[in-house]
Amino acid sequence: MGFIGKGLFEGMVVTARNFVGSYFDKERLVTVQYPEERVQVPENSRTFPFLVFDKDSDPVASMRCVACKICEVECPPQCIYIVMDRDEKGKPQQRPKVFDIDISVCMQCQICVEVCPFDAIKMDNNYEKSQYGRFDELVEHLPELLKSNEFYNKIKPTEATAVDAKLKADAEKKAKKAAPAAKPAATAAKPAAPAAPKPAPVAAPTAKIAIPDDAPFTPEQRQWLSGYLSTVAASGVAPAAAAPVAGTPAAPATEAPAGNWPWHDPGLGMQRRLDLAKETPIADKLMAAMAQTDCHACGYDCRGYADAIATGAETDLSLCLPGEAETANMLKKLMQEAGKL
Amino acid sequence: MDQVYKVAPQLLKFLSYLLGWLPWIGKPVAGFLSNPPAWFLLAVAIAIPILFVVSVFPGIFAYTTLVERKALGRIQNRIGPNRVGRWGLLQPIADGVKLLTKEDIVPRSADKFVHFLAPVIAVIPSVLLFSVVPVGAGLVPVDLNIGILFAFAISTASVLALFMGGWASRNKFSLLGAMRAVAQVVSYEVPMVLAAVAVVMAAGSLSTLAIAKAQGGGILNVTHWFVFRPWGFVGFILFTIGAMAESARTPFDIPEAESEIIAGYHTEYSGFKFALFQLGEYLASIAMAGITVTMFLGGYNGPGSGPGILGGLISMFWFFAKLGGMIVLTIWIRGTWPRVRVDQLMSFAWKVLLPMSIVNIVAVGMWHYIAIRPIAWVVTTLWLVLWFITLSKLAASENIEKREYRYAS
Amino acid sequence: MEIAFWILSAITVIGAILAITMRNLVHCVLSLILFFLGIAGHYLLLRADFLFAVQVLIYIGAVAVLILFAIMLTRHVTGTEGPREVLGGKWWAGMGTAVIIAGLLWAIIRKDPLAAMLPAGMASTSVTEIGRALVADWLVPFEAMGVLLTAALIGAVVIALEEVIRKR
Amino acid sequence: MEAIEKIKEIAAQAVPAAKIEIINSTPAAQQPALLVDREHIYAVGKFFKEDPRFQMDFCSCVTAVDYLPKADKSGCIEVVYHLYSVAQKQGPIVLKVRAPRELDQCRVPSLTPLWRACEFQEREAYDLYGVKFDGHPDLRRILMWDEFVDHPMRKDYVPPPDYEWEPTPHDDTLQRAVEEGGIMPPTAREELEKAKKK
Amino acid sequence: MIQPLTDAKPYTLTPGSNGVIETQTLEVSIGPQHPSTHGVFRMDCVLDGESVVALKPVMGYLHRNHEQLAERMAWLGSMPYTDRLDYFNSMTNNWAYALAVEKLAGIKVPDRAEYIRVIMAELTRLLNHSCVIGFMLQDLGAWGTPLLYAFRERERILDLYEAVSGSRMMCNYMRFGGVRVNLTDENLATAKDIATRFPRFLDEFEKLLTNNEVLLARTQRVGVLPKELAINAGISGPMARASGVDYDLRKVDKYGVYGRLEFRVPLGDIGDVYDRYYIRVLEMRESIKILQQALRDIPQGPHIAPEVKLRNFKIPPGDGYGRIEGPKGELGFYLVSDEGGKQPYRYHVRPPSFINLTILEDMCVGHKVADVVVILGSVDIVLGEVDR
Repeated sequence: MGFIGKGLFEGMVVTARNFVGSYFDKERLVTVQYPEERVQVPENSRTFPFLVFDKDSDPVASMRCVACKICEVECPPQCIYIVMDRDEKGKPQQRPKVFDIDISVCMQCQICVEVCPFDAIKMDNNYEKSQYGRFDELVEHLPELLKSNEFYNKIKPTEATAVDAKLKADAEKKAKKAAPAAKPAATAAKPAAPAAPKPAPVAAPTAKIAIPDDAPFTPEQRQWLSGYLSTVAASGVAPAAAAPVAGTPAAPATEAPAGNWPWHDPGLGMQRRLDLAKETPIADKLMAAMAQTDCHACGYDCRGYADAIATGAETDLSLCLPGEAETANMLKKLMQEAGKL
Repeated sequence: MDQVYKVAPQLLKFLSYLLGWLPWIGKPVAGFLSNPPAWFLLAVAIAIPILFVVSVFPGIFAYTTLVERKALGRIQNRIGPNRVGRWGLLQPIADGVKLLTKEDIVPRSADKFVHFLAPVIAVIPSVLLFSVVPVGAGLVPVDLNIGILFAFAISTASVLALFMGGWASRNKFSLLGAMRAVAQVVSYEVPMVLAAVAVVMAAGSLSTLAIAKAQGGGILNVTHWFVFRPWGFVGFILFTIGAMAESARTPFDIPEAESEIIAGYHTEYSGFKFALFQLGEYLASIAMAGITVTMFLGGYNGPGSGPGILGGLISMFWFFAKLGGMIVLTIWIRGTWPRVRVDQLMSFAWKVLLPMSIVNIVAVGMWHYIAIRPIAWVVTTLWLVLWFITLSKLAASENIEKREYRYAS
Repeated sequence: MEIAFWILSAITVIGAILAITMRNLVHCVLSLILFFLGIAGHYLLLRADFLFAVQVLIYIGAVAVLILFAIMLTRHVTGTEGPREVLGGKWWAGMGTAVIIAGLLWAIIRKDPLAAMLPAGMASTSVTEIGRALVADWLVPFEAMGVLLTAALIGAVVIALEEVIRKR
Repeated sequence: MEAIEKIKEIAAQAVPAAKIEIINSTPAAQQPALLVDREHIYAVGKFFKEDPRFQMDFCSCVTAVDYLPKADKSGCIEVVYHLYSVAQKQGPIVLKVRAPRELDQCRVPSLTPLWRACEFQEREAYDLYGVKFDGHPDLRRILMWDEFVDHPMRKDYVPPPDYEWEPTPHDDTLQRAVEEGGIMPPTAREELEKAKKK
Repeated sequence: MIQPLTDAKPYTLTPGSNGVIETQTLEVSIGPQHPSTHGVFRMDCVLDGESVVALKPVMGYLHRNHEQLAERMAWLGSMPYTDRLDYFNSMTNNWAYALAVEKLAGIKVPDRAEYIRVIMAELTRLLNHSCVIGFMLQDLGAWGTPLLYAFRERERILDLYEAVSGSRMMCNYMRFGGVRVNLTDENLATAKDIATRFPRFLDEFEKLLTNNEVLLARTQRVGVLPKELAINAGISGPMARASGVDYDLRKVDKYGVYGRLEFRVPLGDIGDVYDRYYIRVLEMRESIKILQQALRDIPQGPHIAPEVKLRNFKIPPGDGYGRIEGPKGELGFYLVSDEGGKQPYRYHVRPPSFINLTILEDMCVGHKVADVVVILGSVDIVLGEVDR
């Protein structure tokens, strides 16, 4: 120790050294002049989610999202809102019609990315999202959300390469599997892989499109949706893409009207759905065991998959991705009960 | 003022020469200026120092804030203001415009008149202080023969503004700030005045100009500065501490301690009234630095300073350079030290500073009566060092202990 | 000079009147400070520089601030609006006192003008003269005053301490 | 630390009147608890704190759990204390005490006199669950504001219609916001009402 | 016996009893908007002059019913919300929650994941302690200089966090059974670099502060917390250890791989603000040691237990309490799983900064108002965690 004031003096030496150091030592002056200078963000850096599509020529058709709503369910702050696209008959298409992310609510946790079975949603690293408004300006809709796979490869090369490799491997596997399974008539017509191009949107223009009553919408949303769909259909925006893309099946075999399946609601729990389907034939029970997202992760919609299993056309019971093991186990159990396994 | 009075006719003649070219009014004005009546000369002689004080020192204030922000930034490894103009040079102007255009908020329950008066009163004493600060050889706005005393008298008046602001705001934090300010300023006045007494004894005059003059000569006009005497060095430190406390600078900024009582007495001020408070505070701080320079750091004396135009300019340079040095010192301290507590502040003033300043006066006496310089050096130094050690031990024993730490087995 | 005198006098008188008529105690003290300032200005007019500085230093810087400090610690500072009734109904007593003092002063000054009482040169070289007078000519009274004030100070501390001790 | 059965035995010997039951945690967690009746929780707590074998001087965590009535059993509010010993570096002993869900009967003795650590945590349990702790020195709301009426962590709590408008129309909250007068920008309200009329 | 209790009585702040205070006291509400309450926190102080005679902490301004949010979503869904509890130390919050869930579900964490967790937790401790000292000095009036030095170093740690987890503060990095992404060699090198660089920063920091007379005078014998009260009031973390309570969960519970790492637990004797400051400095030095060991010993292997599912994660019915030694103290999660077990039936956080506030009044009474903010700063609270 020494005299009183020594510590004070030493402190002043430290600050003086920092004062001088800040002019010469980059280690000491960590500040950057933001708008002119930017720090390179690390590859892992995440801000808000975006949706990946594969082909620049047709982002909507080539988007990977199948509107399975897993992210919507899992999102902790519930900032995602998805409406599945449907054709004029109310048959679900494999893509979202509405995909909104409220970035004022989103907390950038990337749980949606982790739970997505299709690698369709990824995290962006653009942090400059300030807007002049508090409300609609902060909701991102499908057009803003869609980003190309190239973009994804650009911002996160390592991760995107791995994802691409995985998708390719999956597609090949699916293709291999589909080939031997092509014998039964019912499956042959079904789409082969989730990565394959999606069915084209609505074909013939119709005057009025009614949203089925059991669709998971509030009356208001339903009203709006049907109005919107009608106008879209009437104005003939969609039909251009009506020509079938290679591999696109004709309408699925089960053309039963999309209705009268009270359990067809992803919001219900498994038990509740099975209860609703208690007195129905085995196909309906099987259907009720599924996740009801019509996500086509299995290659069918829920109805189709159930019918396929019931008829024996499909033997793999673990294809329902959104339902995961819960559905798989239940399917197994139901099949056992029905004595088909 | 006397000096200005002497040069005023020349100045006016020069001005008349310049204005003579103007059409219409040029001739009569030039005639008037080249041969001015006595009252006009007097008015000019009064006006010039006033204009000088009112224009130069607020300018220094404005750029002090910029330098402070820049320096604090660099001390804290930041860049500091750099958006308005190159190196942020226009920042003070932007600040001024911002403060001028801000809404002036007066609390509903405030004492409106006193609330309004306080910032005004805050500025007046601070400006008046500059009237006795010699800025160059023989250049002092008013050479009062009680210059130092005048400065102290005026600076105490500034506490009134703090009190009025704090009391009229009807805010508890303001009131606490005002109470702290009053207690602090009143107690630090004492050691400060006593530290100045030492200088006055040595210089034999209360006039600031005379004190500055007394420190001239020696090698390069430097060696006779009072700070290079044992008593002067101690006095310098005492006075600097006192001045910092008086103008509420860190580490004595407890009247406006932002982490404790928001902003103290000016919590409820906004816009230009707030700016006036800041102006008054900074001006007082700068003026106190100027007086410190005058009393201890040789004032305007420095290599090359002296009478005449060139010497005068050099002396002004030295004065402002030293003033800048003092300002930088306060900024540096502000960037380094924590704030003391209000009771520690008081006990420091009364238990350390006051005895030390009295001891210092005795040291000046010794210096005066011991004719042989080397002996005087040794004796006064010993005397001061002994007292310093004793007092610091006493002060430290109250608050500070050395600790050892153990580890769990 | 004449004008300055009148202005300062007006300030002084107005300050004095306000100091006793204001409702709000703080306003009273602020008016008192105005009054002190006026007096200080008069000193300056009389070329008594030292006295001016002392007036400002002690009366404004210390006395008034002390009063304010004391007021700040009390509860009821503000009264109702409007001027206060000084002395109640006994205004005549005040007037009488004022008249008597004015008369006495007039009588004294008339008999023996102040200018004549001052030693020559006193007014200009104030500091040195005062200093010499205090520590040479009038050393003993000066020191006695010092001792007296110190004793008063200690007494005040003792009284205050007693309060503190009693509280504990 | 002894096995929970042993601890229960010791505690039962020390406070003979107390009714003590063992409640199991999840199989993996291995933190069985002692359910003590309301009348004797204080005595049992005091015993664990002072007994040299346990010296549970550190009350780590206090909280309440709301069990709604089910078909087979009635509901209750359960207050859980996690006790540890700093002196002997052992623990936890988990004490549970149950009170009826009805607000006027929902009271248990406070353990704040034993452990200061309970002071704020019991206040929190009171605030969020409405458990009144008898003998608590300063039982006020702590997280909710003083004027708040209900106890928001109860399982049957219904939040008031002070919904702040949130742009994503992903559920019926938006509908509710319109009907119940939640906070939303006027433009949004107009649009919604227009859509409703349509 | 159940004593009848009158309803929650409105509290009054009349201090003392039998006329101890005679002069007029001043009731000052420090906060909720105040520069040094570290957020929206309020202290109702009764002042006698400048001395505090009574003080009541008032909180809840940031209350968002975190627990109920968690009870309405799946187990994983709360993980990002734990980041927001103590937003300085999201890594340790993640760990505490993951640890509690793993305890309930009986998940075995792979070795590498445990080491990664230790590295992240100790980095968090460095970050938190240095910043807390900075904030405390800010409260002491040092104009943010120590704080910004601490921020300068924190920047490097946050850069590592971003490179690893994708986010600087809201890491959301731990998962049940491990961590979300594996550490690359590059990340490990950065961590090593931080571990070698940090002692130099600490030396500079100490030179600036430890012997500073103003700091010593302001902090010694201020806000003394006696050992017995510290234990009884459930005080944990550096605050308890500054009072001499030998209780470090890293040593007591030996969770993770702390049992394999060598470090010491510094203890103070007096329990004043200075002790709390210096214990943190010493803890940082120990943390660096742990970091170096962990970086040396980290094995190769999986970073997450492969059997743990991301979605439809279920826990058998029952309850359990898991806790870790967070930088601020014992951070625990009490979880109850119901039938079904897809989401927590009860989710309770034991926040250290909330419980450490219990004795705020005891520490502050008798000191000056300027000390109150310093004592509060030395308690080290984050309002996100206090109010939840």
